[in-house]
Amino acid sequence: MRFAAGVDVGSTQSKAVVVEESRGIIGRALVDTGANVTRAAENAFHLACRQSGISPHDVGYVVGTGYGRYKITFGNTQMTEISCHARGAHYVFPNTRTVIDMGGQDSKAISVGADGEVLDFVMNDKCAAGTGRFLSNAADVMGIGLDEVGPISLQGTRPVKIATVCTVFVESDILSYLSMGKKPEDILRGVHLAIAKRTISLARRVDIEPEITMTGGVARNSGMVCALEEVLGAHLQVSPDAHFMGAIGAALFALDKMDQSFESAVWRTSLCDTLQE
Amino acid sequence: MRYVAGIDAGTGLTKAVILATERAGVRPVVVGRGAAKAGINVDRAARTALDAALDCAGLEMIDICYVASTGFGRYGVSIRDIQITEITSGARGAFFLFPETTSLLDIGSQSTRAVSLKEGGKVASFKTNDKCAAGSGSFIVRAAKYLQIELSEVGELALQASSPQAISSVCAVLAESEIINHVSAGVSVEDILRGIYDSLAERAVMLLKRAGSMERVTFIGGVACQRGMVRALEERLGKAVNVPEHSEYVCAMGAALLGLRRLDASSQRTDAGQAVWNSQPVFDPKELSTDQHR
Amino acid sequence: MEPVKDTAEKARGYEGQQTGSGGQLEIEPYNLSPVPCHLSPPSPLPEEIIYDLNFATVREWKSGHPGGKAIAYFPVYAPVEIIHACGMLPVGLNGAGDRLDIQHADARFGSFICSIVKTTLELGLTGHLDPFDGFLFSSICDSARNLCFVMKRNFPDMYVDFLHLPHNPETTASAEFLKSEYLRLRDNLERMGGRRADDDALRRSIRLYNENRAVMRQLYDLRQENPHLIRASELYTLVRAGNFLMVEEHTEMLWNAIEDVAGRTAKSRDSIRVVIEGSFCEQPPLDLIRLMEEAGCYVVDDDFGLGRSWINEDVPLDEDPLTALAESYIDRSVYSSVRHDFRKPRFKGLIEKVRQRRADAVIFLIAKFCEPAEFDYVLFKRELEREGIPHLLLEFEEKSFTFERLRTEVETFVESLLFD
Amino acid sequence: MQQAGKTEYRGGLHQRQKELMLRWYDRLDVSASTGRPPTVSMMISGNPVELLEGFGALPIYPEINALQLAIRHESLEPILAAEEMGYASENCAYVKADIGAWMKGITPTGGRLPVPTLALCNFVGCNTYLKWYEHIAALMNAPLYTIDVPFMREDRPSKDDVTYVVRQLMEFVKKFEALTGIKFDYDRFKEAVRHSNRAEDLWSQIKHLARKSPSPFDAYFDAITLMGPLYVYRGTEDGVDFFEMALAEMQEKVDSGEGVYDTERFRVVIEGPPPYPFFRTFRDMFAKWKATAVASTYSTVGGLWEFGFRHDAREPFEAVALHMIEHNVTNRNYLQRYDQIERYIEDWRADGLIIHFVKSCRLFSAGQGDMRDYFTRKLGIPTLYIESDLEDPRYFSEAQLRNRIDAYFESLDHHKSQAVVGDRSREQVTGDR
Ligand SMILES: Nc1ncnc2c1ncn2[C@@H]1O[C@H](COP(=O)(O)OP(=O)(O)O)[C@@H](O)[C@H]1O
Ligand SMILES: Nc1ncnc2c1ncn2[C@@H]1O[C@H](COP(=O)(O)OP(=O)(O)O)[C@@H](O)[C@H]1O
Ligand code: SF4
Ligand code: SF4
Ligand code: SF4
Repeated sequence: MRFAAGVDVGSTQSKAVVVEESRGIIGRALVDTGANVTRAAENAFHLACRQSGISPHDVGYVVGTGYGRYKITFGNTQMTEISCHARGAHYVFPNTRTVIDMGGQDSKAISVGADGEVLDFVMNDKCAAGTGRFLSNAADVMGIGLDEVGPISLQGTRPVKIATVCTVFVESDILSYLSMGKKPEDILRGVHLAIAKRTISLARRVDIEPEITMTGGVARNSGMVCALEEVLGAHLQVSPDAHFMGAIGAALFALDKMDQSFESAVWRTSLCDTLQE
Repeated sequence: MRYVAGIDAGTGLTKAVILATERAGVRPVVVGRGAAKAGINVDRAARTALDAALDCAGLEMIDICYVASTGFGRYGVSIRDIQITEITSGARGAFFLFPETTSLLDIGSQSTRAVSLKEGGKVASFKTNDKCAAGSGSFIVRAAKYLQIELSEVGELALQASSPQAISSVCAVLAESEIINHVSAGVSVEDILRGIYDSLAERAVMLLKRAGSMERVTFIGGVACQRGMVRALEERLGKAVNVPEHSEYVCAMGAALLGLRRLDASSQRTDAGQAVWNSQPVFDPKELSTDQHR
Repeated sequence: MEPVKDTAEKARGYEGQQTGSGGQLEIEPYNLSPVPCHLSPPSPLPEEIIYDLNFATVREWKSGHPGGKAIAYFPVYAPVEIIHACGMLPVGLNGAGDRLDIQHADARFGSFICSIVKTTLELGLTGHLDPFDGFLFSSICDSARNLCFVMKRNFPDMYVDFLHLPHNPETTASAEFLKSEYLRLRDNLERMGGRRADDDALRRSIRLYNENRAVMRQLYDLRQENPHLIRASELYTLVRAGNFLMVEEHTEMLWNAIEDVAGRTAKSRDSIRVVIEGSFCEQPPLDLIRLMEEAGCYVVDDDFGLGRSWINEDVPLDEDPLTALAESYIDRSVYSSVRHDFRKPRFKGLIEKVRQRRADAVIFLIAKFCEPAEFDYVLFKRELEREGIPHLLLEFEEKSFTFERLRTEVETFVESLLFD
Repeated sequence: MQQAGKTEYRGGLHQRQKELMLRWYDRLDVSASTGRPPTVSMMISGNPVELLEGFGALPIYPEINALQLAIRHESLEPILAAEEMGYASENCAYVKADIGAWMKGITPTGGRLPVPTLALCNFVGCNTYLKWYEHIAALMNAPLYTIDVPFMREDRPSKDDVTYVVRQLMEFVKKFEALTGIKFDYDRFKEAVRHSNRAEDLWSQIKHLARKSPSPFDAYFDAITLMGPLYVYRGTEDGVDFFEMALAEMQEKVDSGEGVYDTERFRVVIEGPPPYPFFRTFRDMFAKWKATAVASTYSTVGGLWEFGFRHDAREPFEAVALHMIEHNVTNRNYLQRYDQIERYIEDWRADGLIIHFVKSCRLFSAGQGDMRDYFTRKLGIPTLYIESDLEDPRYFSEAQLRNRIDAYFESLDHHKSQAVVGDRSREQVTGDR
């Protein structure tokens, strides 16, 4: 039995997933990225192996992805997180045509083909506005746990308007709303809607076609999912593994790499070409 | 003896200063200082800070003749007699402490302001970073949190840098990942911090240039108490800058000074130019802008 | 369409709010006496008209003029007289203020592009511009120009036209060229179903607009003398309303306003007198204009939406009308950052304005990413500093609605001029 | 055979280009101290350089100055200097770099640049030009003349448009005669137009060689090297010689089947100016994937010749006017640009389109999102949209760009591998030609 793994080193959290030859996920792990990227990647990988009950030596191939992918010293190769998220989402929801990924520092929308290949994608700019970081910040300012912001926001009935998109400035917006006596749930709902609008207007640059799958850490935030659905007027698929989607995709690519029976020889050759550089 | 209070309701901290003066024309002195974390309730933070300042001065609320508020939450301080912007009050405060000041740099937690002064500590022109929080104090707070060092140590640590590492990201938030890169590349914490200060100093100097002169710079605000930043700024400017002790209280003091003038003016004379500050309606930000859509 | 109700509600919100925030000013909230015009009673306030994204006034005009066409023009320097003479309703596009969330247009126009360009496209993409039969753009800036052709692609069935306004007034060829351009416009409009705009029709329209501009000038002069009697936000909405009404109706509305203002009494506040510069195209939120007054500014002149009032004097009636119009653009038009005349630098125009209106200071109120205005600021600044005129630069976006930072800046500016 | 790592073409041609450009800067340096020859500062887009030949005058191109600074990583300082003067961070960074450099006395070669005898604002499409020249005139104290060129608002220019421009060209000639006391030499002008005609023809042939697989050069990165002589020397014999040499070299490469990389994996069309401050880095991102740009819109800012236009010496003024009005990408409307790109993709057989959104240049960028929409949704062409700036290094985020470019080629690779399995033979054949 051989195994493959994908490690997604994000700006905030590092994720690792181990798959077996039959493409089943047998282990996953999540650690905070922190200051030492390489160590975080290793930790995530080792934890995932431990959870799978295998030794890291049993893993035949490791694909790294995420913003810190070049820092993964033990990996065999790297792929961009765009390809990986598309692949992962397609694996979990085979009818996926659009992926909306919201992570700690960036959000992206990917249009996916029938085989899980990337047709088109967009990403946000060099600014933390409207990303997961925005939410963690809002949570900090209001003294609420990150797990709670989503559920609380769902109780908001009269969302406030948030004009600032700057992650730092939003703090003072929130403070002034609080001092005006606005309810925390209305403020949070406002924050969520503001990000949702921003994200969707970015996502509209690609064809948004059903089914739409949401991936990335922010998918764990039920309030955000709901806000996105509201703005988009469409249903979003969210897997409990949403956070691991990039790592899953990477693991699948790793499996392809090992798997001799993979049909498209050309695809693999070209992949090898990429690897050589 | 008359006592006047100035309250600076900032985004990070609320600061209060009490000034005492014998009679008009005599240089007032600071008799009390107090601060409180600015929280959700601006008014409460203001009261807490003022109480602390009163304690420090050994006074009671009843002794205070006049309260001037300033800062981001100036309209939220209910006990105010007048509100003044932090730019005007910062300029007055800096001028009071260093009469030779030609320009003022105020770096707070979210905003950076450069002011050029004219005679009497009046504002000639100013620039603020209104588009983006890049280059403000929260940059450092975040970095400190990330590097797991105490905020109060940051400034000293940076002084020990040997080969500063530049931080190119403009965004306070995104700079984190750059910092991570440096850490994992084995760059020392000192060098990283110094790099951060260098990039903040660069932006600050840019702002100063845009505001006008840079001859005698007085540097105030919470970030001014970090020596590493002062050093970085001085190197970039190529000359020494004035940094008052208790730099974060300068705006509150400036407000108190202006409040005092107001008090003098209203008790001694009433000419039209001054009366405006009485007749001008006090607007509450609550009534404006944001609320109307509901 | 979904946003319809929402907007109406918002418009009412504004109405209620006018007294709310202005409650502490000495001025009574301004009320128009019912205007005996063709609008169904009760006639809407100018404020409702200008922020109505469903263009009720346009729809009404069209239902009153079966077969009549409405042409929307992108803010500035549009030859409304020609459109009017073709029997069409010229309507100035204002963008959408903060009444519309940009959902689609951001994707078409990326970062670093001003808001009005995006909201205009957004209005189109969300069907708000359906009452119109055509769009007219002109060579004011790169963003607006590209918008024209993006609109053309997205609305292939619409009449979309682009006017090239000459940038070289030094040559006599420019008036001739502009005339040829106006002729082309006239013919195009005629082809799409307009009336034949012969010289008589053109003269009739010019006369009506001459009168309209004259009243507008009178109002501005009145305000300059009595800034405490008429608020900037009030005058603003009054003038802006002209973008959406038939010219006769608007002139009447203005006459009524003049009468109304003459009857007012109020004590004047100690504020600084400022000229506002740079808001010729994208419009600042009304609350921002109010905020400036509240912070202690009397606006004594502005270039808000040059849209209608862009010709300084009467267009002569005794010449060939299209030549007269073309020459008026070249020799009689109000300067702005998007009109180029190297014979007389813009900063001279600004200094003149300051002197003539006895202003204390200039506030540049510039739309974010409005490149023409941002460029001009450099030379304006240089000149104002030479002349010792205080100035302040503020940036806004039409869709912004919190102004904490701007408030601080305006207040500081006022404090720096008033305190001591 | 070129190595994969070796991405920039360096040969005799490159050497010659350098010589020509240095000679031009040297002559400008001389003019700065002697006032001879007279100089005209003007914009690249639709430049009427032939007219200057009639005076023996030299062009100054502020755009070339600005881009030289950027390539040498020296653009930030002047940009900051300009921002101190009050320019906004969003203003066109070319203008800021040029003006900042002027104020600080920085020049691309270290030599001097003269105050132009005349600042000629040839307004061809970009409204920023008008501002730029207004500022040049005000800050350098140079006389100013504007040639107002009507925008391509209909498919073809009208007679009125042409007359209008021709009249202004004549007025410019009179004005320059008055300024310099030099009589305009009509015959020399005609001669220059004839040279231009020839140089343009060669240039166009070179561009058409990129239709071959593999393309002998990169029509974005390499073409930029050839663009300097095209603007400065087009109307001269040197220019004609240069392009003859260029064509011969390219033809040779085609004959030997030599491409930019050992194998040409992708053919793309690039829209928008390059990020000059990171020119190398940016190029390497494409080199990694062995992707060759077979056509680019940026290489047509000065003139669009590959679809047939040539200066016609029989009606030289009209020819110059037509060039300014119709045959350069900046004065053509957006929809015409869509057409141009479409033709490139079809006729130059490209796999995809890359749109480089330049933040501070609205002429190129305003509406590129719509362009992207058109190409992906209407035409189904894989399109990548990336943002940075052509002059301001602060807007370049290497990691982000690399990420996007990698992801784009990862997916293009997949596209191709699907499509090409049965189609390999075609590439082989064309490649051998
Ligand atoms: N339990 C949670 N509930 C809600 N949001 C969460 C939770 N955990 C993480 N997040 C969000 O996910 C983000 C991190 O997402 P991730 O996809 O890991 O980003 P990256 O790949 O950049 O590290 C955080 O910024 C946070 O906003
Ligand atoms: N004890 C401390 N040591 C060093 N720096 C501090 C300390 N406390 C606050 N700061 C810095 O001062 C900033 C707050 O400055 P301040 O002028 O109070 O801002 P504001 O007026 O916006 O609240 C913080 O962001 C932090 O960078
Ligand atoms: S500080 Fe704010 S506006 Fe600036 S880049 Fe960061 S998130 Fe964006
Ligand atoms: S606001 Fe400025 S940049 Fe925008 S369309 Fe108007 S003139 Fe052009
Ligand atoms: S805006 Fe673009 S086309 Fe215009 S001058 Fe700047 S870089 Fe050139």
